[in-house]
Amino acid sequence: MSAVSDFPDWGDPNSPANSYRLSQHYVTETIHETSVPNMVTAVLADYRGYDTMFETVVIFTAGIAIIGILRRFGNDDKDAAKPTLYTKKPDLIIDTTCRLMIPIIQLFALYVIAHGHHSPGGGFQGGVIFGASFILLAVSRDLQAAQKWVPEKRILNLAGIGVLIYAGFGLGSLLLGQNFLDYAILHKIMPATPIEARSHSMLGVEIGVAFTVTAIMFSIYSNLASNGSMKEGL
Amino acid sequence: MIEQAPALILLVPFFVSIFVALLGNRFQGICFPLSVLSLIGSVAASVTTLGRVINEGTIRYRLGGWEPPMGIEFRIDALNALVAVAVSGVGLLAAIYSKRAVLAETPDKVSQYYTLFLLLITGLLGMVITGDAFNLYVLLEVSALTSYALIAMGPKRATLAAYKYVIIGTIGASFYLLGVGYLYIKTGSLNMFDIHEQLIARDIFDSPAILVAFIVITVGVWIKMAFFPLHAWLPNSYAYAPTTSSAILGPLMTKVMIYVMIRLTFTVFGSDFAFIQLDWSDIIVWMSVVAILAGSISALAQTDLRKMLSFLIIAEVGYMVGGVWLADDMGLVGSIYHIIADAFMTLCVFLFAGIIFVKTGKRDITALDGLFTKMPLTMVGLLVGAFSLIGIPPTAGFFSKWYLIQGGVASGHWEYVIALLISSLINAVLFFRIIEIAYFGVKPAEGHGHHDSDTHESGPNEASFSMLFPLLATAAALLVIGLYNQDIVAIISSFVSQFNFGVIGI
Amino acid sequence: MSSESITSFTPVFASIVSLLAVLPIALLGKKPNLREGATFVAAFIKFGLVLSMLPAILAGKTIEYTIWEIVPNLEIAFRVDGLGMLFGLVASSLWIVTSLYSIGYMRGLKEHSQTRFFSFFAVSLSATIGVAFAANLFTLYLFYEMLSLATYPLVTHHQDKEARIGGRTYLTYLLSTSIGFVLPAMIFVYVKTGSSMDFSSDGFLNGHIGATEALILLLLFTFGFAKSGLMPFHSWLPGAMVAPTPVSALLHAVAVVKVGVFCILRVYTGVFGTDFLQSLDLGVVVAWIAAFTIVVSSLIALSQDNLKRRLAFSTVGQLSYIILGAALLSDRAVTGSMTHIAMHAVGKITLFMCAGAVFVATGKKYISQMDGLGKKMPITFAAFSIGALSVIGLPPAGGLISKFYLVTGAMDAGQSALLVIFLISTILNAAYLLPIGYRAFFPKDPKLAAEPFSWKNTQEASWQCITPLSVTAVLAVILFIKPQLLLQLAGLMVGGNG
Amino acid sequence: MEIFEAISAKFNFWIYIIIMMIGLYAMIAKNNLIKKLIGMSIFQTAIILFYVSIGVKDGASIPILYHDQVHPEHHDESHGDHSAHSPSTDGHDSHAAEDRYLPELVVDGNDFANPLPHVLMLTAIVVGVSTLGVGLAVTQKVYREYGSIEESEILEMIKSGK
Amino acid sequence: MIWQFDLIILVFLVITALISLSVKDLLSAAMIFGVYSFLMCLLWAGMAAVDVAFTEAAVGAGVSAVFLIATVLRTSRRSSD
Repeated sequence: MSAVSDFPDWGDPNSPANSYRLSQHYVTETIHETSVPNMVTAVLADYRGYDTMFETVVIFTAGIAIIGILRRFGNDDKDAAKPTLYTKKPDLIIDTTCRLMIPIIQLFALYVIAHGHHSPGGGFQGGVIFGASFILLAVSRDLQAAQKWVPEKRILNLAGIGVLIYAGFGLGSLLLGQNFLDYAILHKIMPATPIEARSHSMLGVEIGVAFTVTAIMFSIYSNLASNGSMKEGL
Repeated sequence: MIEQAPALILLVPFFVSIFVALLGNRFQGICFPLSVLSLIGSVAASVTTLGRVINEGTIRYRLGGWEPPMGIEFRIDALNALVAVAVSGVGLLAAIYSKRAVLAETPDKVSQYYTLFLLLITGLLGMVITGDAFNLYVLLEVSALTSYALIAMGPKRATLAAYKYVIIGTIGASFYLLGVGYLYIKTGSLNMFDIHEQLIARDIFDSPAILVAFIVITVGVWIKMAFFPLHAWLPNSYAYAPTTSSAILGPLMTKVMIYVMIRLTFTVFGSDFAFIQLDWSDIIVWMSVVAILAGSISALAQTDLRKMLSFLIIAEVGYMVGGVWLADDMGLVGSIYHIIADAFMTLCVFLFAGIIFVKTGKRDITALDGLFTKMPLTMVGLLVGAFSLIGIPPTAGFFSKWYLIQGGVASGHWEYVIALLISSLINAVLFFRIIEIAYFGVKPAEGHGHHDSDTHESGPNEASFSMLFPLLATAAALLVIGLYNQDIVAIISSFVSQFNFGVIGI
Repeated sequence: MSSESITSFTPVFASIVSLLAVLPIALLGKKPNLREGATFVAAFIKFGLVLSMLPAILAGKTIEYTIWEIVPNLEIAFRVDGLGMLFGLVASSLWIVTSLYSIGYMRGLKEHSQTRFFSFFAVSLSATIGVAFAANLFTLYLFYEMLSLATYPLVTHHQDKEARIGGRTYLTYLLSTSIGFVLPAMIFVYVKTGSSMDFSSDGFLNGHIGATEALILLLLFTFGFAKSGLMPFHSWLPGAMVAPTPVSALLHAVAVVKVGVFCILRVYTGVFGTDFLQSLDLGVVVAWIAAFTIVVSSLIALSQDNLKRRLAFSTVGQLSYIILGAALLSDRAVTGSMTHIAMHAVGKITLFMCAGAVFVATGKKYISQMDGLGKKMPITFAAFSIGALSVIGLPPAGGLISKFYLVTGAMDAGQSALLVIFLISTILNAAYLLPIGYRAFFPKDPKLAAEPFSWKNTQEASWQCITPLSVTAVLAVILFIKPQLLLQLAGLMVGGNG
Repeated sequence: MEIFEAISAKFNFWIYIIIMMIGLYAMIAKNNLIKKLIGMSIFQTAIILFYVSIGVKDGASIPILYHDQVHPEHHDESHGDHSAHSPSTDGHDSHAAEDRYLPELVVDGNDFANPLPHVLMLTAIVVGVSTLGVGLAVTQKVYREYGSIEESEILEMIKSGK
Repeated sequence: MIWQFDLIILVFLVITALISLSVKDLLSAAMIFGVYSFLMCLLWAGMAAVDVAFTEAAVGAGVSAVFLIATVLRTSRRSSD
């Protein structure tokens, strides 16, 4: 099959890398250096912020890529594959439930984004949930209904702005004379100490991530569900 | 700003790509100038960085201001700086070429195209300059996703090729990720240089996990660079993609992966581990010999121009992998020099193929009928590229072969030398077939024809300036790289000389 | 040999002047007279430049110029010494003659794409002079490849099927041997010595390699420079005769093939060193290959009816004389082979130009059709006879001198067996060349023989065709009478280790 | 019993290999394009599982800190050990020790799971879903062009010269 | 972590992975893939990787499955293997 099946006797997986100073440092020093209790968020958005920026870019890329691959502008729907399980009948129960659920989901998503410093979650998870709320809307009604909220142009703008927010924080620190993404320097333009500036910046960055993820998740869904025509969903 | 030049190398195209995505739909006209400007900025930044590296030695740029290995750093030495210049330069030329070609091939997705294009360059540049093993994976995926899309934007056949590429590319990238995981489990670090230090400090080179990590990473990278038995995805993808996409993917994707291989082999694992402890160079050189021959011979069987070129890429990958594994100074120098030279010469021939496709709508080499009279300047561009691929002085291709063969001779790998020569000859056959068709026409007149005048019907009918300029600029670049090879090699050898191979050629 | 050397840009300029001439030639494409004027100007400048270096060379100095160190320790450099001078003189002087001739030929036949023709002609000359004045193996190789490529459009000038096949053979042989043999051999030398590969009068390989390696290298170089037409890599030469005659004349009797043998001579004397080869007794191997080529090609030539093909095979044989001489390694043999470059060049170019003149004037290509033509084209065939005499090695033409040196050189080297070869081949040469001239003047057909000769009946080709071939015929005679200059130049090279 | 111990201590890793092989097998051997993509996702999650398993520590909590988790008795050595690795101090005086946030708080490294693999895997999941999305888009386009998502059928069509 | 639970979940993981790859109905395959992701999420939550688990719940069990279903409905539901 491939090289993996020829694994030699896989020796010593049980010696964890956890003792190395790297992870120790993350665990023990995060709070001091960034004032963020959730180490995962801190490492994600600060120590390895550059990675995360490109993680956002990956999402963004995927969105653009799918538009590039699938999207059909204009009206050439002739060869569009019709969904095989397509019914238009609206269902009262589903409709009502969704109507109730969606605001709650969105509220929860906002909480997840904002509270990522202290509890599990953050921009990415929140963004996915937020995006899922629109997807739910599109599934329960149809794509048009959801498009009213977030038309395609706005999706793209949102996604781009999200990445820009993230990168803007980096650029800000670069313009202030420090290295890219060195948030601490942002305290000069923020009412906070350098360490708190890191924390605040992380929040900002998370919001940027959330923007992008929300927009792109919905964009991917609507492209996939409408086979690129953006007209009728499932 | 000079301090920030390393970051600007990729930030400029990155930011602009987002602006293009935001504004491109409304103002289609700005996509092209913005992209070109940003790539000019990127070239400038990478050249500045190269200058600094030459003067000051390795540059370390801490992102987020964190001390490595806590944070991610760029670590730029002579090798990356050089490759970054090549990548951004090739990107710039391909971008200029795109102007008309995009309008011709994917007219309704201009802004998407440029966004993806710039993100691809961003990803590739990021891979080149980063010093963090995991960050490399992320950027690998950025460039992979963009390249899937760039290929899938093509016509019918391209979609299936793109699908295969998605699957195989993901396997490759995942293998790489897995290997990094193995390294992490053993060393606890993700910074490439720190991993190496940890490997030494803990003295765990004997551990099977490290061995597996090495194998998995190498295989993953080989898949991504289409090294011979793992190359199945490449020919169709590059042959059927839009010409603009193959003009950028063909030259850069495989070359950057070769850079990654060199970087990982030497910086992370160290030459002692790779060459002395494992002692696999014989096997791998033989594999590369097979790759070279297989690539060249498959290329001979093609009549589709771009497919033929795609197989040539596979052969060229064989050159470079073999060159690295010769375990010889000159071989390594040759490989690195070939990364740069080959990036430009592949660009040259792919641009040519693109121009032909856009102008004639044919993919076949019969499209070249009588081209010397119809498009003389285009043919000049091709000639330089072809001579370079064949290895005729003073083009860059000759000198890379010169160094590679020198490495082969010095390390006693005669099979490699012979394979290189055979492949050069096959390239000669391939390109003179093209040149013949272009020169004589598909069906030359019988007997002594063509007296009395220049009988070819139409006068010159050149491609537009925005297509021709990059082609000729690439051709010029090939000559410059060839003539100034000594300076480039001097830069490379400042990198290579850190590793003590037996033979010191310089 | 005098170690004194002068640094001067002249050799570089001598080489590139024709390259620079390409620009005006291409630009003036619409005005044939001006275009050919440019060619002439370049040709004369080139000849003048080469000539201007002659006194210094004769005084035992060398002229050097380094352009560029392109690979570590390896520069593109020029150096003019006796051998280079000799070859440079031959090539540049014959360019003038051939230019005139090609004007007559191309216009006479109203060939197409004349601008391209003259441009590449000039490029080829640049490469030839570059080879002549190359200071090291690398520069030599560079110009060698350039010559192969620049002559391709000339060979395939007709752009028809025949030209395509001929051109394909041409490039296949030349490129595959140079990339396949010379390049690895050169890199091997470079790796082994780590030096700049500068030619030196007693070679630089001595002490770096063993006997087996030396043998392999020797064979790689000898066969690699396939322009020399040594069997079994000779078949491009007859194939390339599809080219227009001026091309055949200059390039395939003079520039290209002579570049091949010149390279081999250079490698023997400059890279291996005659002493080194002698000590390993390697010359004999090559000598016998060359001897074999001489006999076989002469036999083949005998059976050819197409005049140009016959001449082509004759060239193959004559070139092997030069290689043979070089392989014998005795001083006199080497001198002989060097002078033979010039002697054969002058003789053979005359023959080719005559063949071309016949074709222009009458459209005849085959020897069997030329019965009695001598009465219609007396000058042409007179020149042809002189050229033939020179090639065979009979007085009063220059070929005798070089053959004399070759034969005595063979005796010096103690290879008496080779004398037989010389004897046989001379007879064969005479057998395939003399009848042409003879039958042109004294046809078998009594009807033709009976025709009275009168100047009014002549049908010579245009003056541009006739003048050059007369000049070269006269030159062949002059070289017989006054060969001192050539011998002196050759002596400069050999004297060093004699 | 020893063997059992050995297996149970590592069974995470064994199972990750099994799952990975399942995924790889599906990617290579399955005929249906969507099945291949499912295989791809399984393959990627297997690798994620592997990474997450690296970060596990016996008895460690989730890597989120609360202010009541203070261990003042460890203050000295812990602090001394790690201050060397605080962010680079050249250029930012603000990072000097006295400016540290909550300087009295000392964290014991063994109380929390290793956050780094988690971070990496967040990224990997994102990459995974992006790849899946792109893969699905390509699949839809293949279906649009060929009317089938069975690889063998499509290859048939290409062979028969369409 | 209680390794017995761990083991049970892991075994279920393998089973769901196999099922989702072997059912002929692609819609079911997509659903079972969702189950697989959810199990994976449980497992990670058990390993103290809450953030990862959270993400996997949202992405793997949620969005990925939706994407798959969307595609299945837009193409063909039957699979030959």
